[in-house]
Amino acid sequence: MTDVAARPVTTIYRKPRSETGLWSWITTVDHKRIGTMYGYAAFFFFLLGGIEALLLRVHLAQANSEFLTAGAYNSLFTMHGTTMIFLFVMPASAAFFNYLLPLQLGARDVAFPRLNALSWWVFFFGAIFLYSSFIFGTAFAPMTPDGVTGNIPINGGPGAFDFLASSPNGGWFGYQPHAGPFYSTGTAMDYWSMGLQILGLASLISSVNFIVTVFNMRAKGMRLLRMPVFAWMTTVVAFLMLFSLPIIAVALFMATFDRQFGSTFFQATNGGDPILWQHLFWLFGHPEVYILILPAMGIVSEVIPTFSRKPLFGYSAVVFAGAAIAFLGFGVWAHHMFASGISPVAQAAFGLATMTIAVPTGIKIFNWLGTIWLGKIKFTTPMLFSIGFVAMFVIGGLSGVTHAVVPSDWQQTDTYYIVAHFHYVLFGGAIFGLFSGLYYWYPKLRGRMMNERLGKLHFWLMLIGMNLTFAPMHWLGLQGMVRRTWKYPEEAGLQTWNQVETVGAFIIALSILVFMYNWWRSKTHGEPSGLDPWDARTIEWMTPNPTPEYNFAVPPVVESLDDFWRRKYAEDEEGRAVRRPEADQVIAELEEIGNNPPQPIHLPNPSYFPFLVGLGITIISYGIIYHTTAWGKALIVGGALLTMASFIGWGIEPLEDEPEDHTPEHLEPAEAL
Amino acid sequence: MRSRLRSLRLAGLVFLALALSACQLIAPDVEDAPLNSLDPQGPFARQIDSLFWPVFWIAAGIFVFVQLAIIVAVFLFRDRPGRKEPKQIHGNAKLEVIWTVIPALILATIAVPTVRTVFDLTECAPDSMRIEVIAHQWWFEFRYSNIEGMPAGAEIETANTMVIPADEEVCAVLQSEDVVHNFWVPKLHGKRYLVPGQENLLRLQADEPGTYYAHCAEFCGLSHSLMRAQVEAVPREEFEAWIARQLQPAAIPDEGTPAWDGLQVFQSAGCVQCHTVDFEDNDQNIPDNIIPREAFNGPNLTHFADQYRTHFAGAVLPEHGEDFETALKRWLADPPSVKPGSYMPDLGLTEADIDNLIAWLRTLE
Amino acid sequence: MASDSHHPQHPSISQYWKIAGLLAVLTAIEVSLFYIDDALELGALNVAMLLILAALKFVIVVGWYMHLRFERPMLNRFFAAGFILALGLYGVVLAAMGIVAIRGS
Amino acid sequence: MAEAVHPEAHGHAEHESTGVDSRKLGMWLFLSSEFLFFGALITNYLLYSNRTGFNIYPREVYDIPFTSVSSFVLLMSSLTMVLAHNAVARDDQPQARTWLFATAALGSVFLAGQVFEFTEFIVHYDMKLTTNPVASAFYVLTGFHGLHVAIGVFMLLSLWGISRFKGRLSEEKGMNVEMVGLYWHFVDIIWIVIFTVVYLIDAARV
Ligand code: HEA
Ligand code: HEA
Ligand code: HEC
Ligand code: CUA
Ligand SMILES: [Cu+2]
Repeated sequence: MTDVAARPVTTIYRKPRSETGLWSWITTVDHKRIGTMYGYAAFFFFLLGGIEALLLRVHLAQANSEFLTAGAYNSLFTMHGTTMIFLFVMPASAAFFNYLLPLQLGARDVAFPRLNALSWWVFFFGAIFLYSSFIFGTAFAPMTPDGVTGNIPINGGPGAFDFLASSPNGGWFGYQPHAGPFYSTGTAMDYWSMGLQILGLASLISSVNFIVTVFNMRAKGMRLLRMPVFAWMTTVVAFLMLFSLPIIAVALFMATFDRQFGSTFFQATNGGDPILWQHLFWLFGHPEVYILILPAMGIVSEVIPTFSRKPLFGYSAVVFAGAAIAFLGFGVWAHHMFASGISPVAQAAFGLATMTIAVPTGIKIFNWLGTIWLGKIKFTTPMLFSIGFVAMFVIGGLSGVTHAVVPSDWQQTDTYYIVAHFHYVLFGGAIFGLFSGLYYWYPKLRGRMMNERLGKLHFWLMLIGMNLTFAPMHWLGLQGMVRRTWKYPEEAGLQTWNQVETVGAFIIALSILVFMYNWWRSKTHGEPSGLDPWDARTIEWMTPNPTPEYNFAVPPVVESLDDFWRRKYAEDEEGRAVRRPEADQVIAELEEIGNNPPQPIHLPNPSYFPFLVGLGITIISYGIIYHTTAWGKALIVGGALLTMASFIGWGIEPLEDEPEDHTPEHLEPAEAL
Repeated sequence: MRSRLRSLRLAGLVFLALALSACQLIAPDVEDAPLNSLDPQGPFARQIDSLFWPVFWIAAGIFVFVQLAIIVAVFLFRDRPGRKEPKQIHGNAKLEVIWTVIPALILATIAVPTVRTVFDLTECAPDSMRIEVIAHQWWFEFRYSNIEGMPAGAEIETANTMVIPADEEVCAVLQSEDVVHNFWVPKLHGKRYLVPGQENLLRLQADEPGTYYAHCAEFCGLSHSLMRAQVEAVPREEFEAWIARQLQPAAIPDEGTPAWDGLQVFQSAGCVQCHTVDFEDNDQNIPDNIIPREAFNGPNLTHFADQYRTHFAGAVLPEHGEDFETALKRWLADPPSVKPGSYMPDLGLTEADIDNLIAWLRTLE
Repeated sequence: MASDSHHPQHPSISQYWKIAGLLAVLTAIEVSLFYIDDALELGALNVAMLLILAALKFVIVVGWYMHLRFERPMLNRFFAAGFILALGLYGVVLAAMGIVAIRGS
Repeated sequence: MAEAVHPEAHGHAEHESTGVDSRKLGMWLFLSSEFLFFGALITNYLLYSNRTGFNIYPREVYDIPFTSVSSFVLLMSSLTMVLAHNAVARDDQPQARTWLFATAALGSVFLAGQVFEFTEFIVHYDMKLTTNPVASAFYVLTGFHGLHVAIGVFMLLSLWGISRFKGRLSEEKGMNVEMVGLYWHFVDIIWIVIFTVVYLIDAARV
């Protein structure tokens, strides 16, 4: 090693053409930059989705409330659910995948850097497309009795914010035929179905990319069963996306054909079957919820061992449990349809299948408990969030099991009891996990630490706030509060707990403000982190912080699970960790070499084609919505030409300049198409 | 010291969460929570209830176990001065087996009664009385035909109020005219979708006479939250009397009365486009339901003022504390302002028209 | 890793032609089965035979033209995973939806 | 800890990878997800074609001899595709170019056949996309397959264009013949399934 370090450092690495400024972000193919963009976009949409939720909560604080119009209310919960799931949790997970996967594998980038940029840009334009419905969308009252569409603007009834009612309003699962051409006239639901289509494409592309990265880009010695659990969960999620997104794509195409081109797949008036939509949607929708939770579980599986100063208990059990959850997750979709009139045989079978998922999930929970047990627990902010995750997720998981008891679900379905269930797994689960990851890996992004006191304030406010918000929902649901309800009557006796929930929601909002302040302040005021601020276990911490553009100056060679820890710690005869005498020197050297690569490093060239393809696809989508007009047709043709031209450009453009000297092949990202 | 404080706080919080959930359980039952699903009033709802609670307590047990484990671990194994580095334990195969098998066994225990109850509660008893429930945006219609005491071919239609005999199984035949709705009478049974183009069955039975509230539970558009209904369970004799009454056509009021004027408004203002009223034989040939029924159908008003029909317009009016008359006025003046998106338009009636209409509607007993 | 090292095992040009011939024959049998069925009313047997023939063509194209036979088993597994998953899931959907009572239109 | 910067990592040391070209692995993964895509469309068709009461069913209007011919054309395009790939592997550039073009041409013939078929159904039998869900399912299923063929033709022609422009095709970088070939054969096997399950079997049942 000394010989390498002693080598004179000549050229560093080939620089992308523009290093800073807007253009560099538009053309970047660096997985870390892409991850960062995903992260900021996701957080921005979290704020939007959160503000939508706050409006809902303000409205619901009163029985018979007329704070929002019915139209605005429907749009807000639709956009809240859609935003949180497709524009927040999924891209936030994608941010972590992008930033961390290559680092955890010891790779220089993902397998297809330009496709990676394409995923991001398609996502970005899809999100803008969906939200542009607030401006361009229209929602009209249902058809008048004589079958003529009145194009009467929606009468939202009394209340404010009616202008918001022009955005999608069919609920996040867009049940047909309500979301179809006859009952959701106007373009609002077109924006929804086309928007999700674009977003799905983005995730499909990235799923292929991540799987190939995992199978082909691992550093020397990084066998599959030496990968960090987060990398494993990334793989599992990528497979879930790979196989579930095509299903929703077909469902959305069919819905679009119904809405745009007059087919009647789901319109009962002409022999269509609305139940088919439900099957197709939930065939995707249930795997989707595991797409949302497994990344968070991966994060927690990294954080808990680090701060317990013990290896993850039952590593392979945790990994296999994750795979089992994903596999079983494909076979339970109809538990969202227990009340739809499917046969009792199907109901019983899907009920049982659903219950089985509790087993692998339990395995994970108990292994995390096994990890902290006998550990030496350090209560840092990330650790608090991870423990909070375990505590809160279990609540949501257990209420999930009560839904799996089919007859109980006949009472619970479509009530706030369900809303309670999924906010516990999504907020108590996914969001706690994601925040845990943000605090944990912040140093990798900035080279500084986030403030611990503010972090803890954030945690406690959020924990209190979320329990105040979502725990009473169990009770309200059982008391008969129906979901998606614009008004509930005074005599229903639901108001008190609704008010508690609203207070809780604002406490959550406060906690988010604390977080934002902390994030912003730590950029300049945070303590410098050094290379290994947490005494971490996995190899992504073997690069300097903030992470250099080329990740590893010298690719690591891995000998075991938790390889970084192994380099720092040995075990005494009792099995206790003992810090190796040379540990500090190892870190110092990593820092030194990490910042001064001994060899020139080739990085893929930036490219603007991913941006253009994303743009082209989005233009086509606008065109399809307005395809009956001349300019709509022009948009389709223009968008298609732009897309095809960009693809040809992409095909011709070299990924890298011709190499002057040899780079190790397995570090070189491959490229397709 | 500080870390101890911190873990105390964590423990406290977890307890707070626990307490909160417990609170929910012991919170006094809101007397008038009309849709309380924890208050079964018939055999089917009761069977669900008695399945739910054991499962709930099992879940509660697991909840307490996990949270306690967290609290204990956090307390015992927090980092304090002098604590040695932990042993690097990588796992334990025996434990893995234990915490795979025990949950599996618990679930198997839950699964058996689940499956049994599903099959128990699905099929209507073959001899049960069938009542059609037809969902419209945003009201429920109930149709009776082929019922004991009804002549062949006769049909009774009511809106928003379903009258059933108490202590007898009724089989609701669920259909939809437009989008997917979800019929829910929490005190009598769980939910079932009403899907256009498909028939679903739901068994209903109330132990005692009484009013049981219903709500549409599937999101079905602008006024989904205002799509409610009530199920009126009455003793057998009263049910038969009610059927007999429903078979009577509406009387034509005497000329010159406000009710007569109201009838004239009903015909001239366009109400007859959508509403049906079955009049006794009359030589005036009052037209009704001009838009074909298959295309569009409003509530049948023949027995609008029936004694059981205490609410109307999707059973949202009259609202809490409001009297029937005021509510009806409000409705006729501008339906969409009460129920956003309502298909019944604001017909621009004058106040006098409305008063007369109400006078007439009140005669439709 | 741009080019794999399995080329030597790949079929030769003449084999490719022979395979094409085989595929053509199978297709011809399929189409004639369709007409034979018109005459003989084979029913389920006919369906079974058609499915077997389609499966054969499928396997031949995937195995030889797409060289899956000569690739690492991993590719085979990924590919089969999608196929089997699709068969299973959609089979269940069709079964579940066939049982639902339809009011006819 | 010398392993951290193992000098050998710069050489061609064994490393943890499948040994399959990344592009190829990615293509196979994508294709396997396509089963779920076409599976949903086929399911949709099967579901509605087994429902009673529609005024017209696609199986009543199929022209089996015609479709058999165009199926045969598509099948044979797989042969030309594999010959193109073989030629590239042998570095016989002119032959590769010829076979690529032949494949694109056969694909276009198939597409033309589909256009003809659709027009026939619409004009002669008045079976339109909007007629009923079976008809819609038929058009959407075969239409999406056609779209896949069209994209394939576009890629084949791009390759052909690049090879004319640059004088040679390289398997090393960027889009290559093997990848397009995999895609092309896949589109072919999907048609094998459609032809049997949608055309022959359903029609046989009438
Ligand atoms: C992150 C997302 C997420 C996750 C992880 C889950 C996890 C689970 N969900 Fe949930 N679910 C949603 C998100 C999620 N869900 C959403 C968004 C909806 C609503 C969609 C909509 O309608 O809008 C929904 C709806 C939903 C329904 C439909 C309800 C209805 O509409 O009628 C059902 C029914 O079975 C269900 C069940 C389950 C089950 C059994 C699990 C299991 O995976 C949970 C397993 C976990 C545990 C059980 C806890 C830990 C285990 C142990 C400690 C071991 C011991 C335990 C036992 C022996 C029981 N969920
Ligand atoms: C990951 C998913 C996720 C998350 C995180 C949340 C978070 C929240 N949700 Fe959730 N919710 C869903 C997913 C999610 N939800 C889904 C899928 C549905 C179903 C939709 C449907 O039925 O179709 C739903 C439905 C739903 C309903 C039911 C609506 C109905 O049925 O009528 C309610 C009601 O209270 C609600 C409330 C909340 C609240 C209060 C939060 C809070 O936790 C939000 C907290 C966040 C913030 C408060 C943001 C911070 C904002 C600021 C700090 C403001 C400052 C900003 C600036 C200065 C720019 N949600
Ligand atoms: C275009 C159709 C239409 C016209 C015209 C119309 N109605 Fe209605 N009416 C409806 C519909 C639909 C409902 C059910 C509304 C709901 O509950 O959401 C209804 C409900 C009612 C109800 C309440 C019935 C119940 O039991 O819930 C009354 C009373 C009523 N209408 C009276 C009238 C009168 C009087 C007129 C004329 C002045 C009239 N309607 C004109 C469609 C119409
Ligand atoms: Cu009807 Cu909700
Ligand atoms: Cu689910």
